[in-house]
Amino acid sequence: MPQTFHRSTNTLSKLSIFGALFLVVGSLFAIAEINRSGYVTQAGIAREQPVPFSHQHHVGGMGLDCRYCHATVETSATAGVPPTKTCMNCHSQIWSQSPTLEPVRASFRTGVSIEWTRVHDLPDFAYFNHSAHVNKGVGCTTCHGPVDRMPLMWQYASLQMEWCLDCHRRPEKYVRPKEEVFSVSWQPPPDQLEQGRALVRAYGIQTRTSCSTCHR
Amino acid sequence: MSAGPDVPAVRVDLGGVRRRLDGAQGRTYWRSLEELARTPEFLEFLHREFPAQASELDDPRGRREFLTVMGASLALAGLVGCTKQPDEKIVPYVQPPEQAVPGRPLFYATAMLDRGYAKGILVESHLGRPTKIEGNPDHPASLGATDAAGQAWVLGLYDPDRSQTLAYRGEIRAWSDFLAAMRSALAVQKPRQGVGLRILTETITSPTLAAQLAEILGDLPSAKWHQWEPAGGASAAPQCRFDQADVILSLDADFVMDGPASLRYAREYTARRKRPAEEPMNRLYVVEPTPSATGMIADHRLPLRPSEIEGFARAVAAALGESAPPAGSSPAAAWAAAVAKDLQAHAGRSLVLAGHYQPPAVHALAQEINQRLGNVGQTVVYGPPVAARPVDGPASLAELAADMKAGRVEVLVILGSNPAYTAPADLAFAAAMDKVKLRVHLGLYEDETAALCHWHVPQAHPLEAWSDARAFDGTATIMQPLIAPLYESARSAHEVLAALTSRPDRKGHDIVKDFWRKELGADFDRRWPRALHDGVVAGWTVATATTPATATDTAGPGTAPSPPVAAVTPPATGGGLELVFRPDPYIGDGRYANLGWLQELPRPVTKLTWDNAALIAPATAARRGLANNDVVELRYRGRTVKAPVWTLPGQAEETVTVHLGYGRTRAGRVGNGAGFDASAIRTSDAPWAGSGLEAARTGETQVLASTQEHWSIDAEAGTRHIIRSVTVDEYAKEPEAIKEQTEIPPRDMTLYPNNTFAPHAWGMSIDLNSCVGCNACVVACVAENNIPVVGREQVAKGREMHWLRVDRYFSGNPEQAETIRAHFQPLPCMQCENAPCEQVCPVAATVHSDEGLNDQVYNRCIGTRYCSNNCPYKVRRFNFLLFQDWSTPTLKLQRNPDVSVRSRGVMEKCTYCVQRIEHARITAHNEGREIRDGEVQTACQSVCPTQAIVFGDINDPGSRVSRRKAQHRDYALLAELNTRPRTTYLAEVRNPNPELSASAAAEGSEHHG
Amino acid sequence: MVERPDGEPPVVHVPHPEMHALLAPGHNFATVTEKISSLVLQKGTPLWWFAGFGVSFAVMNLMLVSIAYLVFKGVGIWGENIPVGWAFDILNFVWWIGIGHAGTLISAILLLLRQEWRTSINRFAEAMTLFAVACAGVYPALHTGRPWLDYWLFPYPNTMGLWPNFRSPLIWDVFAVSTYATVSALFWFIGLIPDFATLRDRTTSRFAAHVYGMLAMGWRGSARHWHNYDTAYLLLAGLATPLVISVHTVVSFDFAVGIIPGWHATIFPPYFVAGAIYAGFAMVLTLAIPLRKLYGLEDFITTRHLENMGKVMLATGLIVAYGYMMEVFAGWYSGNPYEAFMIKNRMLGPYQHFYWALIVCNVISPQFLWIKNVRTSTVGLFICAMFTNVGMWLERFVIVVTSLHRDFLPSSWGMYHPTFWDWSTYIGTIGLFFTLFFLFVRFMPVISIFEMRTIVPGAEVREETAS
Amino acid sequence: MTAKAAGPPPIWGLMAEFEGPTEVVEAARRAHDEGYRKVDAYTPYPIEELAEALGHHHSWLPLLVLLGGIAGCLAGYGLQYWSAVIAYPLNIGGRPIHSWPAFIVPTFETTILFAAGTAVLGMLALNGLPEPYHPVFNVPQFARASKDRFFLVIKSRDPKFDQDRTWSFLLSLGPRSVSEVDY
Repeated sequence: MPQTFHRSTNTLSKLSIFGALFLVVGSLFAIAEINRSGYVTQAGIAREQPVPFSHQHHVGGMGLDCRYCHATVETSATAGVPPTKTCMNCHSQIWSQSPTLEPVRASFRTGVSIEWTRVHDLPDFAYFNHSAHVNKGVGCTTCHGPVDRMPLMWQYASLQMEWCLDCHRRPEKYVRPKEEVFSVSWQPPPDQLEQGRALVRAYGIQTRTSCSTCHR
Repeated sequence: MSAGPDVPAVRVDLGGVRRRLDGAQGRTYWRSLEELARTPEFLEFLHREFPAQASELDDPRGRREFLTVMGASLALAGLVGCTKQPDEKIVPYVQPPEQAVPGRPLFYATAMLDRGYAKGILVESHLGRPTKIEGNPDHPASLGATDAAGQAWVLGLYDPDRSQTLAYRGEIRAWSDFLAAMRSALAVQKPRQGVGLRILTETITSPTLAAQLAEILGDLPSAKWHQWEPAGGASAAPQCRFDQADVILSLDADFVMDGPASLRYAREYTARRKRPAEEPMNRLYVVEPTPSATGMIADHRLPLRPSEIEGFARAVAAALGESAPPAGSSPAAAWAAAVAKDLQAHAGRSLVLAGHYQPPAVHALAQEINQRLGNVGQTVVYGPPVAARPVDGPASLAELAADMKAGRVEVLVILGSNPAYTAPADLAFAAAMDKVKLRVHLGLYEDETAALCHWHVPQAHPLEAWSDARAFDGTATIMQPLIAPLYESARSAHEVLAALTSRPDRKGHDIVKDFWRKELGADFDRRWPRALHDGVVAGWTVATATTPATATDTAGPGTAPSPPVAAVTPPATGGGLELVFRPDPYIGDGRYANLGWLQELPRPVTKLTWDNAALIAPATAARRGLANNDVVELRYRGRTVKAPVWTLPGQAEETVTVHLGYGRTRAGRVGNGAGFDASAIRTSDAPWAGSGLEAARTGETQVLASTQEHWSIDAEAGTRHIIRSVTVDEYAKEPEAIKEQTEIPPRDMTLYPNNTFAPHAWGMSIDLNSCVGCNACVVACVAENNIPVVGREQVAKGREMHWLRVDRYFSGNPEQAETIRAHFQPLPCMQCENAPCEQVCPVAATVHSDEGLNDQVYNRCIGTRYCSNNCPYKVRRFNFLLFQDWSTPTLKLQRNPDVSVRSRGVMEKCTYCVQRIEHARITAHNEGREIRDGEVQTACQSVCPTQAIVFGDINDPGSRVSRRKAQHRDYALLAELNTRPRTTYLAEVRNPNPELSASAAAEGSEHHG
Repeated sequence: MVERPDGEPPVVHVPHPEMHALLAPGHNFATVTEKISSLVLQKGTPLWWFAGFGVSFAVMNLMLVSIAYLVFKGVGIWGENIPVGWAFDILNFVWWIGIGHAGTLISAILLLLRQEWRTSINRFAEAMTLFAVACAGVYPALHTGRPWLDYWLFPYPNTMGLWPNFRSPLIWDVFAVSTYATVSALFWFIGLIPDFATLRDRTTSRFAAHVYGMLAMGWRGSARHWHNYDTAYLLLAGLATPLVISVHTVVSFDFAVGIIPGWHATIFPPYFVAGAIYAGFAMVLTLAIPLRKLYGLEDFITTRHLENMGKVMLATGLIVAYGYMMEVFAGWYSGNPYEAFMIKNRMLGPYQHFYWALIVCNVISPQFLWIKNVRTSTVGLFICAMFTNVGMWLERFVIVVTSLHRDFLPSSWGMYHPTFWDWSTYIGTIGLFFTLFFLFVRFMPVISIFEMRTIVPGAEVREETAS
Repeated sequence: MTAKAAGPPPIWGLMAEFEGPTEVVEAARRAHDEGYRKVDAYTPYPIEELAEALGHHHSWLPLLVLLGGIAGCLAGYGLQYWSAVIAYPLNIGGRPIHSWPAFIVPTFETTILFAAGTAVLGMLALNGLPEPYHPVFNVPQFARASKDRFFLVIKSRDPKFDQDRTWSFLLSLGPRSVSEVDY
C-alpha cells in the first residue's frame, strides 16, 4: 500500500487544528478592538468644517466662556450651536474682511445657515440632556476633552454605551464643583474620589443605570 | 343563507343565547352574540374570518407595500452598516428666534372646531413644528381635555393628501388670478345687488367671519348666505350644568361624547360619580334608538325607535301634569312614569335634555319639562344662540339647491363645506351645481365638491391660519397659527371672503386683528396678547357681530315649542324598519375620513374600524335572517345603498342605524373606499331618522375589521372578575367585597426579596365609573408616542399597534335590549412589579427601572415576541412589518422628538410616557427640587375628559394616585397571578332606581360579582 | 477446542442466540466491509438517489426563497399576531429538535446499556439527529424580528456593556441546542474515523483517498489507539446521555416557565423528553425502512431491529399518553378557572379538531404496536411511524397555538391562520433535511463498519488461548 | 513478499500479518513474554484483550475529561454570576439579581460541552492524531488492516530488536506473512 500523504502533512495537520482555534479567537479579539477604535467611534479624528473654527483660539486663546456660544447648555437638552448672528457679533468688527470668514458673512447676508459637520453624534435612540449633566457638576471637558487645545473640533470620548455607564455607575470619579463646570483648565485633584463622593452627596446625584434614563 | 366565497355569514341562534344565559351563574359578560350562541358557524367563521394567504403580496394599499420594501432595504442596511453612522449636518439659525430654545417645546393656545364651535386647545410646538394637542384648562369647553378628533387635528395638518395648489379647472393658478376672477364676477353682481351670489358655509361662530359676511351682505343685499352642517347643528342646545343635576333624563342626547360641550358635560357628569360612598351620586336615564357611550354607561337605558321618542317625552311631560294629551300608547309608559316621579322628586336639581338629532318638538318638550321642574336657571340655561346665524341646515341647503336648479345662482362660493358629498340625496346637489356659472371652493382637500368647482382654493389648516371662534357658552377664542402654511397658496376663509369685498387682498392676520381692535377698544394692546396667551378673550361678549336670526331659525332660544312637524319624523309605516342616521363618532360627516388615526380607532360600542355598517338589533336581524358581514341592500324612499350588517346589542328593535362620513371617493389615499355612503339614501326633510326602510339580503358578504369581534369573547369574562360592578347600595353595605372577589397572594409570600423603588414609584389608577369609552386616550397615546397606523388588513389580522386599548364588555340579556350595558376598561401596560415579560426576554430588552417602570428598550429588542406571549394582559405590540411611515416628509414633522420611532421587528408598549417623566425630572432637578405631584401627566391622563386616569408617585401617600388607590373599590386586574400591577382600577358603581326593579331584575345578573 | 485441521474457518463458540438476528448468517469481516463500503465507493449512482436528491434539493430551495422573503419583509409574512406571537416557527423548532433525539439516544444510552442491536442503526440515526437539529436551528434564528442581531443572544464582551438575560429560557435554549449540536457532531465524527480509514484503504480514486484520508486523520487501528478510542467513545456516551435528556427538558422550559395556561405545567419536561424519543424513533423507522430496502441492507438492519424500535415507540407513546392525561387531570384538579378553560378550549374550542387528531395519532395509533405482527411488518411500522410524525407535530401545534390564542383576558383573544409562507418555510426545512440525508447516504457509510465487524462471528478472541 | 534478512539500512520495524483476533492476541502475548516492549498491534476493530496483552492498561483520558468538565462548570457559572451580579445588575421581573436556580441550566450545558470537547481533543492528542503519514502504510498488506487482517509490529527502537532474531521470532508465531516496515 503506497502512502497517500507526504511526511510533512503530519505536522501540517496537527498545526491546522490548533491554528484554527487561534484564528477564531484572534479574529474575535480583533473585531472587538476595531469596534472600540477611532475608526468606528470617530474619536480623536478632527473633522473638516465649512469654516475652520478653532476652539483653541477662541477658548484657549481669548478665553471665551462656553456659554457665550452654547447658550442653552444649562437649560436644554442640546447645548446649542450658535446662530450666525453670534459669530457676527464680533466678526462684523474683527477680521471683518478675512476671506476664511466669508461663509459666515455670506450666511448672514443671505440668511442661509452654515452647514456644520456634526462632531458628537449620538444614536437617535439615546436621549442625552446637557442641562441635567451641567447642573450636577459634570464639566464640559469631562466629555468633550481639552477643547482649548483643539484647532479643529474632534470627538474626545468614544461615546459608546460602556463609556456612558462608566460615569453613570461611579460619578464620583468625574464630578467637579459646579463653579468649575465650564473651566477648561480644571484638573481632578489627587483626592478626587473623596471630593467626588462629597459632591455626589451635595448635588444629590443618582447613579441612574435604568434603561429608560437614556432610551425612550 | 348567504355564504360568500371566503367569509361565511354567521347565524345567531337566539335560542342558544337564551339557554346559555339561563344557565349562566352570576354576571355574564359577553362580547359577541355568535360567541354567546356558540353556533358552529361561528367557530367556522373564526377560522376563515380572514382568509389567510401571503396577503402582503397583494396588499391593496400601495403605500404600505412601498413602505415594507423600504423596510427591507433599511433592514439590509442594518445588516451591513452596523458599525459607522453616516455624517450628519448641524444647521443652526442665522437669526435666533425669540422664545424658542432648541430641545424645549413651547405651548400655544388656540382652538379646534366642532360643528363650528370652539374647544380650546394648547398646541405643543418643537422649534415651530406642532406635534401634539392638549386641552386648554382655561377654556370652558375643554377644561384641559380634548376629544379624539381634536387629537387628530395635528395629523390633519400634516396629511400628505391635503390640497396644495390653487387651481382653475384643475390647472395651477396664482392667487392674483383668483382675485381677478372674483373682481370681474363682482363687477357683474354689484349693480344687481348680488342677486346671483350665494355663499355656502358651515355653522359659523367666528365673530370676524360673521362681521365679514355681514359686510358683504350689506354691500350686496340680494346675495344669500346659506349654511349646511352635515353633522347637525347644535344651535338648539341649551347650556347644561351637570354638576348641579341629581337626576338626568337624556332624550337621545349622547352628551358625554357628542357636541360642542361634550368635554365639559362629561367632566361635570362623572364628577358626581367619583366618590360613590362619600358623596351623593347622580342618576342617569337615557332613551335612545342606537347605543351611544352615554346610553351604555347610564343607570337606566330604554331603547326606543326614533318615532317613539317624542311620545315618550310627552308621556313624561304628561306624568308631570303637563297639559299635553297623555300618551298611554307609549310602549314604555311605566318607565316614563317612574322617570317622571324621580324627576319630580328632584325638581330644580334634575335635568332633561334632547339630542342634536331630535326634532324641534322633542327639544321643546324637554324645555317645557325643565321649566315645569324649575330646572331652568338651575341645571339648564337657555341663552342667546352662539352661532352667528342659527339656521335649519337642511332647509337652507334645500333652498340653495332649488335656486341653483332654477338657474337663479350665478356665483357660488363654498367655504370649507363639501356639499357634493354630504348633501342629502334628494337635493341632487351635485347635479344642480352644473347650472351655476362660476363655482368657487375653499377646502382642505380636493374633495368631491372641489372636483365640481371651477376654482379650488386650498384651505389653510386652522393650525396654519389666523381666525377666531366661540365656544358653546359664547366664550371667544383667538385662533393663532402654529406654523406658516405648508403650501403657500393656502388661504383661510377670511382671506377668500375678503376677495368679495372692496379690500380683496388682506391677510388673515390683519382681518382678525382689526376686528378685535374694534371689539376690544382702548386697551387692545393689553388684552390682545393676553387673549392669545390664555386662549380665551377675557370679558368679551358678543355685541354687533351676529346678523339677526332669520325666519329659518327653528328651535331658537326661548322660542315657543313649535308643534311636531309630521315631516320631521313620519309615523312608522308598519312593517318597514326605521332608519337612523348618525355622523360617525370619529370621522364625523366625513371631514376626517383621511385621518388614519381616526379610521383605525375602534368605535366606542361596536369596536369597528375602517368601515361603517348597518347596525341592527340581534333579534331584528334574526327575524330577517341577517347576520354579521351579510351585505344588505337598504331600500329607503326609492333610493338604495349596499351595506354590511353588524348586529349590535342594545339597538332598538326594528331600527337600522347607519353612520355618515364613509364611502368617500375623493377623501385621499386613506379615506377613499372605506365603508359606504349613507347620505345616498338620506333626505333633507328627515335628515336624522325615518321609517319605511327595507333591508334585502344580497347574498354577498364583507369582512368588517372589529378589534374585539375577532378578539371574540364569551361568558368567561364574568368568572374572571375582570370588570367589577356593584350598585351604590351594595357598595355602601360591603365596600370590601370588590377587592375580595379574587384571592391575592400576600406580598411577603415569596422566596424573593421584595424590591423597593426610590425616589419615586410610579403608578396609575383608572376609574371605571368615570370612563365613558370615548377613546380620546387612545388617540392621544398614538399622537404622543409616534404609534403607526397599520391599516384594515393588519387590524383584521390582530396586529393593531395601539399601546392603550379600551376593552368593551357587554352585560345584560340580548333578548331584553333595555338591560344591555357596556363596560369600558382602558388597558395600558400594567407595569407589573413582577413582570412576566421581563424574565423571559433573552437579551434583557425589557427590564425594570429603579422607579418601577417596566422599561422597553427598542434598540436592544431583537423581536422574539416571548414577552408578549408571556404577558397576561396582552398589552405588548409588535412591528410585524414596517408599519411606521419612514417616507412621507410631512408625517415626519408630526413625530414627537422625545420618543424613539420604532422600526420593523421590535416589540413596543406603553411606557407610562417615560419621556414626560424624565422631562419633569430634569426640569425639577435643574430647579433644585423634587418632582411635584401632578407634574407628570401621561398623554392618556391629560386628554381624558372625565379624569378617569390618574398617574403619580405611590411612594407619596398624599399623592392623588395614592389617595385613589386607597379607595375600597380599587382592585388590580388578574392580581391572583401575583404580577403586582402598578395600574389598578376603581370598580364601577351604578345608581339604579329601585322603582324600575323590573328591568333591574332583568339585569339581575349584574348584582352579584 | 477443536484444532483446526486445515485452512477452513475456525469453529466459533455461539454467543447469546439473538446475536444472529442482528446479522444475517454467512457474513464475515470481508463481506461486511465490502458490502457497506461499496455503497459509497461503487461507481455509478443509483437512479433513485438522483430522483430523491433532486426533489429534496428543489424543496430546500423553496425554503431559501421563503427565508429571503422573510428577511426582506419581516415576520409579518407569517400568520402570527398578538396574542399568538409564536406559531409555526417555534412549533416546528420543537418538532425538529424532538426528532433530533433518537440518534444520540441510540448511540449513547443504548451503548451504555450494551444494546448490541444499536450498532447497525446508530450511524444514520446520528446523522439524522444532526440534520434534524440543523433544521430546528433555522427557526429560532429566523423567528426573531431582527435576525441580523441574533448574535446578541451570545454572551460576548460588547461596547454596550450588556449581557444576555440568563433567566430567560430562550438563552437556555441557545446553550442547550448549541451544546447538543456540537457534542452530537463530535460523537458522530469520532464514530466515523475508523470507517473513513476503511474507505481510504478501499477506494481506488486518489482524490477520494485524500479526502477520506484527511478525515481519517491517519487512523491505522493501532491497539493503543483503539484503547483510547474506546475510552473516549464511552465517555462521550456518558456525557451525551444526560445531555440528550436535558435538551428537550430545556426546550420544554420555554413553555413551562411561562405563565400561560397550557404552558405553565410541571409535567412538561418528562413528557417532552418521552415525546422526543417517541418522535425520534418514529423518524428513524421512517428512514430505515425505505433505506434497507433500497440498499438491500436487510442483512444488517433486520426485523429484530425494527421490532425493538417499535417497542421503544410503544413505551414512549404510552408515557406521552400519560402526559396528556395528566394535563387534563391537572386542569380539573387545580380548580383554577384559567386552567380549566384551557382544557375545555382545547377539546371544544375552535381548534378542537387539532386536539382530537393529536389523540388519534399519538395515543390510538401506537396501541397497534402491542401486536407482534404489526411490530414485525415493515408496512405496519411505517404507517405507525408516519402517524407519530404527524401526531407529534399536532401536539406542538396544540401546545403553542391553542394555548396562546385564548389566555387570560377574553378581550385579547385571537385566532391564528398559517399563511403560504408559514407552510413554505416548514416544507422547505423538510427539503433541507432530506437533501442532507441523501448526501450522507451517498458519501458516508450509512452503517458503522467497524462496529459491525465486532458482531461478525469469530470477532471475539477465543478464551482458551488465554490459558 | 517475504524478504530475507538484510543488514542496515535501518528499518522502522518488522510487521507480522495474522488471520484472526485470537492469533494476534496470542502473538502479542508471546512478544511481550519474549521481552519486547516497543510492540504495537493493528486490528480492524477494537480488541480489549490486545491492549492488556501489549501491557497498556490505563488511559489518562478520564482524568482529562473530568478536569475539562470542572473547568466548564466554573466558566459557565462564573460568567453568569459576573455578568448578572457584578457587571450590570438589573431588576428583571422582580427576580433576585443572583438567580442561581436559573443559572444552573447554562452551567450544566457548558460543563458537558467542555468535557466532551476535552474527550475528543484528548483522544486525538493521546493517539498523536492526526498523523496521515505513517511507516506502517508502506507495507502493502497493511491496506487490509482496516478490513479483515490483524498485524503485529515490533519496532526497531526496541532495545531487544535485532532484525534477524526478531524476524525469526515473528515467523515462529505462525503469521500469514512477515514484512519489513521502512521509515
